[in-house]
Amino acid sequence: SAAAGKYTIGISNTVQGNGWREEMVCAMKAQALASGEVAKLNIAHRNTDAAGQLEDIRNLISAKVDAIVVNPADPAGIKAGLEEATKAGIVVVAVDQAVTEPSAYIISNNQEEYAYLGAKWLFQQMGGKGEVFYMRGAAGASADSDRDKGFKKALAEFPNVKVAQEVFTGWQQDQAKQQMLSFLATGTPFNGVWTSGIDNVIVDALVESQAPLVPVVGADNAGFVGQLSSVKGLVGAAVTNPGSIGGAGVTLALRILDGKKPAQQTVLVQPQLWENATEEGKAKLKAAADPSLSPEWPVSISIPDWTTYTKDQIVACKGPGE
Amino acid sequence: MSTSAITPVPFGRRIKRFMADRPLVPLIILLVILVVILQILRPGIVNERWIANTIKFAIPLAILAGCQTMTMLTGGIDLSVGTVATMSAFIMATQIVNQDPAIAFLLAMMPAVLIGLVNGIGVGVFRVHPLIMTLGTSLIGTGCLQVYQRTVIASGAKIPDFLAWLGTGVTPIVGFAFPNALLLFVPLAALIVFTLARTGFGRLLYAVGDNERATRLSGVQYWQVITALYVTSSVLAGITGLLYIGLIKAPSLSLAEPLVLPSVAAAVIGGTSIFGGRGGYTGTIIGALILTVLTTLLTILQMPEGARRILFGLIVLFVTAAYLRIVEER
Amino acid sequence: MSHFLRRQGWVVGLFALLIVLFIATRIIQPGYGSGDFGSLARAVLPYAFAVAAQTVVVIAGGIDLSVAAMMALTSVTAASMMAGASEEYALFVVPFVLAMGFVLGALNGLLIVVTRVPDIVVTLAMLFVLQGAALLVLDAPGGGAAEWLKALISGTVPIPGLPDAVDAWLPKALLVLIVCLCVIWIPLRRSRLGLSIYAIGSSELAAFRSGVPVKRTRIIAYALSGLFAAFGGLALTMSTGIGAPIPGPYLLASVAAVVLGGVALGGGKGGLLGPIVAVFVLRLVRTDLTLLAIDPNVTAIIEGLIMVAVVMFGAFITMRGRQ
Amino acid sequence: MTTSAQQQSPLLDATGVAKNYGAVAALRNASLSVLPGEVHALMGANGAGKSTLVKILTGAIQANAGRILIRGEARDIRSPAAGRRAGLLPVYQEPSLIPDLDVLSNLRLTGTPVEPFRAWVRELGIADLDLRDTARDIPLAVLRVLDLARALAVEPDVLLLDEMTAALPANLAEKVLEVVRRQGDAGRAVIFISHRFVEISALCDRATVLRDGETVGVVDIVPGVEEKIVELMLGTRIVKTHVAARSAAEKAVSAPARPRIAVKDLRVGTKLNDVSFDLRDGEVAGVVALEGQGQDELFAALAGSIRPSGGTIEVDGNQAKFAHPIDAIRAGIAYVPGDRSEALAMQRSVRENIALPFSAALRNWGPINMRKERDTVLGAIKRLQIDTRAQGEVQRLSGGNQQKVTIARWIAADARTILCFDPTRGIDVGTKQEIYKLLRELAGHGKSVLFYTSELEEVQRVCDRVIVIFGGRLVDIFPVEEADEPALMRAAYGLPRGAKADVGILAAPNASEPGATP
Ligand SMILES: Nc1ncnc2c1ncn2[C@@H]1O[C@H](COP(=O)(O)OP(=O)(O)OP(=O)(O)O)[C@@H](O)[C@H]1O
Ligand SMILES: Nc1ncnc2c1ncn2[C@@H]1O[C@H](COP(=O)(O)OP(=O)(O)OP(=O)(O)O)[C@@H](O)[C@H]1O
Ligand SMILES: [Mg+2]
Ligand SMILES: [Mg+2]
Repeated sequence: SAAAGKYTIGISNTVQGNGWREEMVCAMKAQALASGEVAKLNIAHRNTDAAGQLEDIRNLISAKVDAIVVNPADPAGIKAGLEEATKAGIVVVAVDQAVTEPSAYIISNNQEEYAYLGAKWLFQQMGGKGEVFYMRGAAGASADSDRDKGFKKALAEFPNVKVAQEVFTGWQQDQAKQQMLSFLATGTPFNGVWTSGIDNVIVDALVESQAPLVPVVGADNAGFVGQLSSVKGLVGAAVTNPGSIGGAGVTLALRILDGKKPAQQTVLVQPQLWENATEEGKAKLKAAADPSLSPEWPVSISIPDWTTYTKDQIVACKGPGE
Repeated sequence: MSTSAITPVPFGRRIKRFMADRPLVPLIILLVILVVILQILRPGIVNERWIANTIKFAIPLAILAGCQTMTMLTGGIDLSVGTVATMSAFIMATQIVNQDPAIAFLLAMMPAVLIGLVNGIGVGVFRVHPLIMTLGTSLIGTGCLQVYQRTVIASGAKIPDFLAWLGTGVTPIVGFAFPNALLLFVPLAALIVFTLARTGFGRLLYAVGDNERATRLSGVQYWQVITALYVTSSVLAGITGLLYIGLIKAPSLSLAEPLVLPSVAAAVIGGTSIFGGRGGYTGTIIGALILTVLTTLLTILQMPEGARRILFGLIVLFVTAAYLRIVEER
Repeated sequence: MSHFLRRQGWVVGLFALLIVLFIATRIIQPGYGSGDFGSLARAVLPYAFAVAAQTVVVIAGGIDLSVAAMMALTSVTAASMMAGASEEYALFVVPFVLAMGFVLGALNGLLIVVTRVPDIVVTLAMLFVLQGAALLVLDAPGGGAAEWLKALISGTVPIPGLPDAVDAWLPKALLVLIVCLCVIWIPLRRSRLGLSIYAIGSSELAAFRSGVPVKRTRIIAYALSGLFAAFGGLALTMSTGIGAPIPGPYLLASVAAVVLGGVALGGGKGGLLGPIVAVFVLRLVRTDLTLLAIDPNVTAIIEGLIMVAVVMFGAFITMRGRQ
Repeated sequence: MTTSAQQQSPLLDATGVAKNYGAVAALRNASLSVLPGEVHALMGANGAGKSTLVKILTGAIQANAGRILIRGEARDIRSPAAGRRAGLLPVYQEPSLIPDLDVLSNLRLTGTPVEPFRAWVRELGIADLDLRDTARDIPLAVLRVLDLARALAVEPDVLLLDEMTAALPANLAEKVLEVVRRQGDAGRAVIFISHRFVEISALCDRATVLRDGETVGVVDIVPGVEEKIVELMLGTRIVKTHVAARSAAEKAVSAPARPRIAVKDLRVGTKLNDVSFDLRDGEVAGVVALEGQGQDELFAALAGSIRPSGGTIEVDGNQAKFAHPIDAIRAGIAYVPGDRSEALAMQRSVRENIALPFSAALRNWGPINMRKERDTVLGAIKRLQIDTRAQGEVQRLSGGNQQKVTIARWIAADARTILCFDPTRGIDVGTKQEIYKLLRELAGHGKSVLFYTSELEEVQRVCDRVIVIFGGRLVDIFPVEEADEPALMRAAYGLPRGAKADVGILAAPNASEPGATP
C-alpha cells in the first residue's frame, strides 16, 4: 500500500508532549498509511486553546483538505469552524470527545463511562466503604469534567465511600507525585486511589514511601499496566482509553469520503477494565502488557474493526509520504 | 569628612537593621511560619518523611532557580531550562536502554551544552533579548525532542538505578533520613554561592547586569561572560533533568516544563532582581523551599481548585511584600 | 524623513516581511483569497489584544504575566453572564467586562505601587489569582455568547462606494481590531498621559524629577493593559462562543510579539503598530506551515527559528547602524 | 558668620534640615536662606550634602526634619511637581531629560513653553538644536544646557543649579554664567553649586558653606574670601599643595628615545581628522578643546572603545589595533570616561567597582584573593580620599565621590598610561589638589597621562604640554609655559597663537607658581 491514495486529510490536535496524544497522532498517521487511500496528511499539532484550534481548522480549510479529524479543545468552542468546514464540503470527524456541531461525525472514547467503570470497581474493592484519594486531571478541561460526572455517579452508588481528598494533577507526572507524597505525609487514612490517567508515578510514590498498597485505578498506560503485573501486593485496574481512537477517526473519515456513511452520527468506543484481582483479569493484563512501549503510551494501540495498521506501523509513527 | 555619629539605636530598629543586613533571616522566618501553619492545619504532617519529600522536590526547583538567579543577575533570564532538563532526562531514559551509562550521560548532556552555547552566542554576540532567545531555543529544543521521541518509541525507556537512588533514595544518618539528592545539591549550591561571591566570574555577572558599558571599559568581554553563563545555566539544567527523572521516574515530553515559571518565582522571591545586578543564591534556595511548602499547603487544603490558586497567588505576593518590608532600610 | 525612518524603520521592515509572506502564501496556495484573509484576521484578534495589553506595560517599563489569565477570567465572566441571557443583555455585559478588566488591571498596578514588590512577581501572583477566579466562575469550559457579538467578527462589512472586491478584503474582525485599538491608543499617544507612560518606562527617576506622577501613571498603564486584556477575553468568547477557564498560549506569544514588534523590554521605546504587525506575521507563518503540511514537530522548530532569526537580524541591523 | 543687609525678607528660608539614609546622615542640620535677586553659592566638599539639600528643597526627596519657608510661608514640598508650583526649579547634578523621548516631548511633559525654551537655548550658545532629537543621542554637556534652558523657560522664582558647569567646556560654561548672572539682576534668586572658585567669585553674592551635612557658615563673596571658605569647608584641614610641571632641566634629563604612544593621522568618522601627536613616558599631556571638537572620539579611539577609520596608533613603537577596550588595557592604557554613569556599576560596592578590571580577563575568572584585593582597594581609596560612608552601593555616594571611584580603579590596577577625561569634574578643592598631585606622582613614576580638562586653569597646574583640538583637527601643541588661560582660550577657538585679546570672564589671572614635584 503505497502513498497512492487520493485524499488529503487534515488533523487538528491541541495538546503536545503528552504520551496519549502522541499515540493518537501516530495512530492517525499509521492508519492513513495502512488504508492506502490517503495521499497527504496535513497535521496541526500544538499546544493551544479553542480559539487556536479554530485558527488551525480554518487554515486546514484554506489548504482545501478533504476531511478534518479533530480532537476538540472544547466541544462547543470550535463549532463555528466545524460548521465552516462542512459548508466547504469537508468531512469533519471529532475523536476522543464529542462536539456540539451537528454536522460533524463523532467517534469518541466514553469519558464518563471511563470514570464510572473504574470508580465502581475501586469502590467494590474497598468493600463499599472507606476513603478514596481522588486525583483529577486539569481543572477546567472538558474531559476532566466529563470524567468527574462518571466518578460522582459511581460515588452516589456507594454511600459509605467518602472522598478523603480531591486534587488536580494537571495531568502532570511531577505534580501528581508530589501531591501523592504530600498526602501520604499528612497521615490521612485512605483505602483507595482513583487517578485520571497519571498512574505509574502514584504507584511509585506508594512503593517508595513504603505506604500500604491500597487499590489503585488508572488508565491503560504501558507503565501502569506493567506495574499491575510486576509490583507485589498491588491491586489495581487499568481502564482503557485508547489513543488509537485517532486511527479510528481516520478510518471513519475515509469511510464517509468513500460514501459509506455510518448509521449514526456518533460512535462511542466503550472502555474496558483490566484488573489484577482475578485470574481472568490477570490474563488480560498479561496479554495487554507491552514493556517495549514508552510508559506514557496506552497499550491498547489498536481498536478492532476500526484500525488496520500493525504495531510496527504505529510505533514507526510515519504517515503517507514520509 | 567620614565621621558618622553613632547614636544609640532603638531595639526595634536594631532588629530591622540586623535583618536587613542578613536578608536570609527573614526569608527563613517566613518559611518557618508557613511550616507552622501547615502543622496547625494538619497536625503531624511535619514529620521526617514529609521533610525528606519536601527537600527532594525543592532541590530540582532550586537548581533551576539557580540558573535563573545567575542569568537574572546579568539582566537576562533562561526560559529554556525546562526544555533542556526534559531533553536530557528523556534522552538519558531512552539511551540507557541500549548504551553504556557513560555514553548515555554524554548524549544526554549534549543538547544542554548545545542549547546553552546557542543561547550564549545569541545573547552575547548578536544581542538578542534573552527572553526571546531562550524562548526560541526552547521551542526549537521541544521540536527536536518530539522528532527524537518518534524514533525511539519502540525502544522503551528505563530509569538508571543510580539516578533513582539519587532522586528518591534516602540515607539514614544519626536517625534522620537524608535524601540522597543532597549529596549532589549541597556541593552544587556551595559552588554556586562561592562562584557568585568570591570569584571573578561571579563579580562579572553582577557587574555586567548592572552596567555593561562600564564592564566593557574595564576590559570585560561581554560575549565571553554571557556565553559562559548560558552554557553553565544549561548544563545545570541538564543535571537537574537527570536528577528529576530519578525522582519522577516517568520520562515524558514535558517533564520539567512545569518548573520553569516557579523557578523564576523562586529566584525573585529570594531577592534577585530581574533587572540585573542584585541578588544571590542563598535567598533563591529558601525561595524554592517556600514554593514547595506552599504547594503542599494548598494540596491538603479542602477547597475548590479556584480558591486554592487564588490563595497561592496571594501568599506568594504577601511573602514577597513582607520580605521586602523587612529587608528594606528606612 | 530620516527621523521617521530611524524611528519607524523596524515597523516598516516588519510590514515588508508581512507582504513578502502574503506573496509566499499566494504562491503556496494560489486559491488563498479574501475569505482566508478573514480567517487570519479572526485568528489575530485575541493575540492582537493580548499583545496590546503587554505593549502598554512594557513601554511603561514593566511586564504583565497575568495577561492570559486576565483574558481567561474576562472571557468566562462574559460567557457565563451571556449564557441563556437575552441578546440585549450582552449590551450590558460588554461594558461590564471591559470595566472589570480595567479595574483588575488597575489592581495589578496598585499592588505594584503599594507593596513595592517587583512587577514580575505581582503579576505572576495575579496570574494565579485570576486563574483561580476564572475557575470559580466556570469550572469547565462553557457559557455562551450573544449572536450579534459572534456576528461582529465574522464576515465583512460592505462599505458604500468601495467595490466588492475591495470590501471582501476588509473583514469585520480587522475593523473591530482597528477601531478598538485606535479609539484608545491614538488619543493616548497624543496626550500627556501617553508621554508620561513612555517617560516612566524610559527613566523612572528622570520622569519623577520632571514632575510626572510616577505611581499614578504606572497604575493607569496596568489598568489599560487590563482593559486590552478584557478586549482579548471578549474576542475569545466572540470567536468560540464559550468561555474557557484555562488560559490560552497568549502570555509568551504576547511577549514574543512585543519584542518582535520593536518594543524594548525595559521600556520607553516603541509603539503599538509594530507588535500588531508582528502578530500578523506570526499568525501568517503558522498558516503557511499548515498549508505546506509541514511535519508538526518541525513546525515548532521553524517557529522558534523564525522568532530568533528575526530578532537577531534586527540586532544585526542596529549593530551595523551604530558603526 | 558674615551677615548681609537684612532689609529684604528671604525668598527661601530653610532651617534645621536633616536627612538620614539608614545609618548615613546625609544632612544633619543644614540651613539656607536666599534673598530675592541674589545668586547664592552653596559650597562644601564632596559628600557634604549639597545635592541632598537641593533635592529636599525641590521635593525630589523628603527630609526627616527641618522647616522650609517660601516667601515667609511654611511649605511642605512633597514632589518635584509641587516644587515647580512653588516656583522652585532645579537642574540636578544628573541630567533629568527622559532619555527615550525627543526634546519636544520632554518639553510637553513638563509643560514648558517651546518658544522661550528655544530662545534660551540659543542664548546659551547652542545654535543647531533639533527639537526632534532623542535625548539619549545628545551629548552630556548639551543635555545639561537643555536642562537649564528648560528651567529658565518657565521663569522660576528660585533656580537651583547643582554643579551646572561641571560637565561643560569653557565656552558653554561662560554662557551659562552670563545668563545666570542676569537672572539675579531680574530679581530672581539662584542657588548655585560649584567647586570652581573662579565661578563663585565671578557670579555669587553670598555663599552658604556645608560641612558633613551641617551649615557651618554664610559668607559674603568679597575678594580674598576663598581661603576662609576652604577652611570652613574642610574644617581644620588646611590645604596648601601646589603642583606643577617638571622643570625644564628635569625634562631634558628624561626625554626617552621612543614615545609611549604615537598617534599618526588618526581619523574617526567626520569627528576627528588627521590628528598626530606623541605621548611620552613620565609626562602629563593636556588636551584642551571646546565642546564636541572631537576630543571624545580621540579618547574613545585610544581606549579601544571605538574603531578609528584611519591612521595609526603605536604603543611602545609597535603598531596597535584596538578592537575592544581589553586590547588597550593589555597594552597598559586605561580610560577614565567623563561620564561616570558610563564607568560605574551603580548598584555594586565601591570595592567591587575598583576591583572590576582584575576579573576582566578570562584567566582571572577564578577565585579571588580577597585579602590582596582588599589591600589594593583600600590603598586606592585612601589615595583618593573616597568618602566610604555609603560604600555598599556606589549610587549612594555623592557625585564627586563617584568620580573618584572611576579614577581609583586604575590607580589600583596600576595602569601605565591613563586617559583621563575631565577627571576633576565635580570634585571639591581639597581633593582636586590630591588628584593633581596624584597625576604628577604618576608621571614621576614614569607613567604617562593624557588629560582632557574643561577647566583651563588646571592645565598649568598639571600638564607638561598641551594639545589643542578644534573642529576635529589638532591645531596646536603648547609648551606649558605659554599655556596661560587667555592663550588656551584663544587656541581653543581656533585663533592663532600670539594674538592678544581678553576672552570672557574666565580669563582671570592664575596664581600657580612653578615648583618641582615630586
Ligand atoms: N540614596 C542614598 N543612600 C545612602 N547615602 C546617600 C544616598 N544619597 C546620598 N547619600 C550620602 O549622603 C551624603 C551627601 O551626599 P550629596 O550627594 O548631598 O553630596 P554633595 O554635597 O552633593 O557632594 P558632591 O559635591 O560630591 O556632589 C554622601 O555621603 C552620600 O554618600
Ligand atoms: N584580586 C586582586 N586584588 C588585588 N589586586 C589584584 C587582584 N588581581 C590582580 N591584582 C593586581 O592588579 C594588577 C594587574 O592584575 P592582573 O592579574 O591583570 O595582572 P597579572 O596577571 O599580574 O599580569 P599579566 O597581565 O601579565 O597576566 C597586578 O598588580 C595585581 O597584583
Ligand atoms: Mg552633589
Ligand atoms: Mg593575571
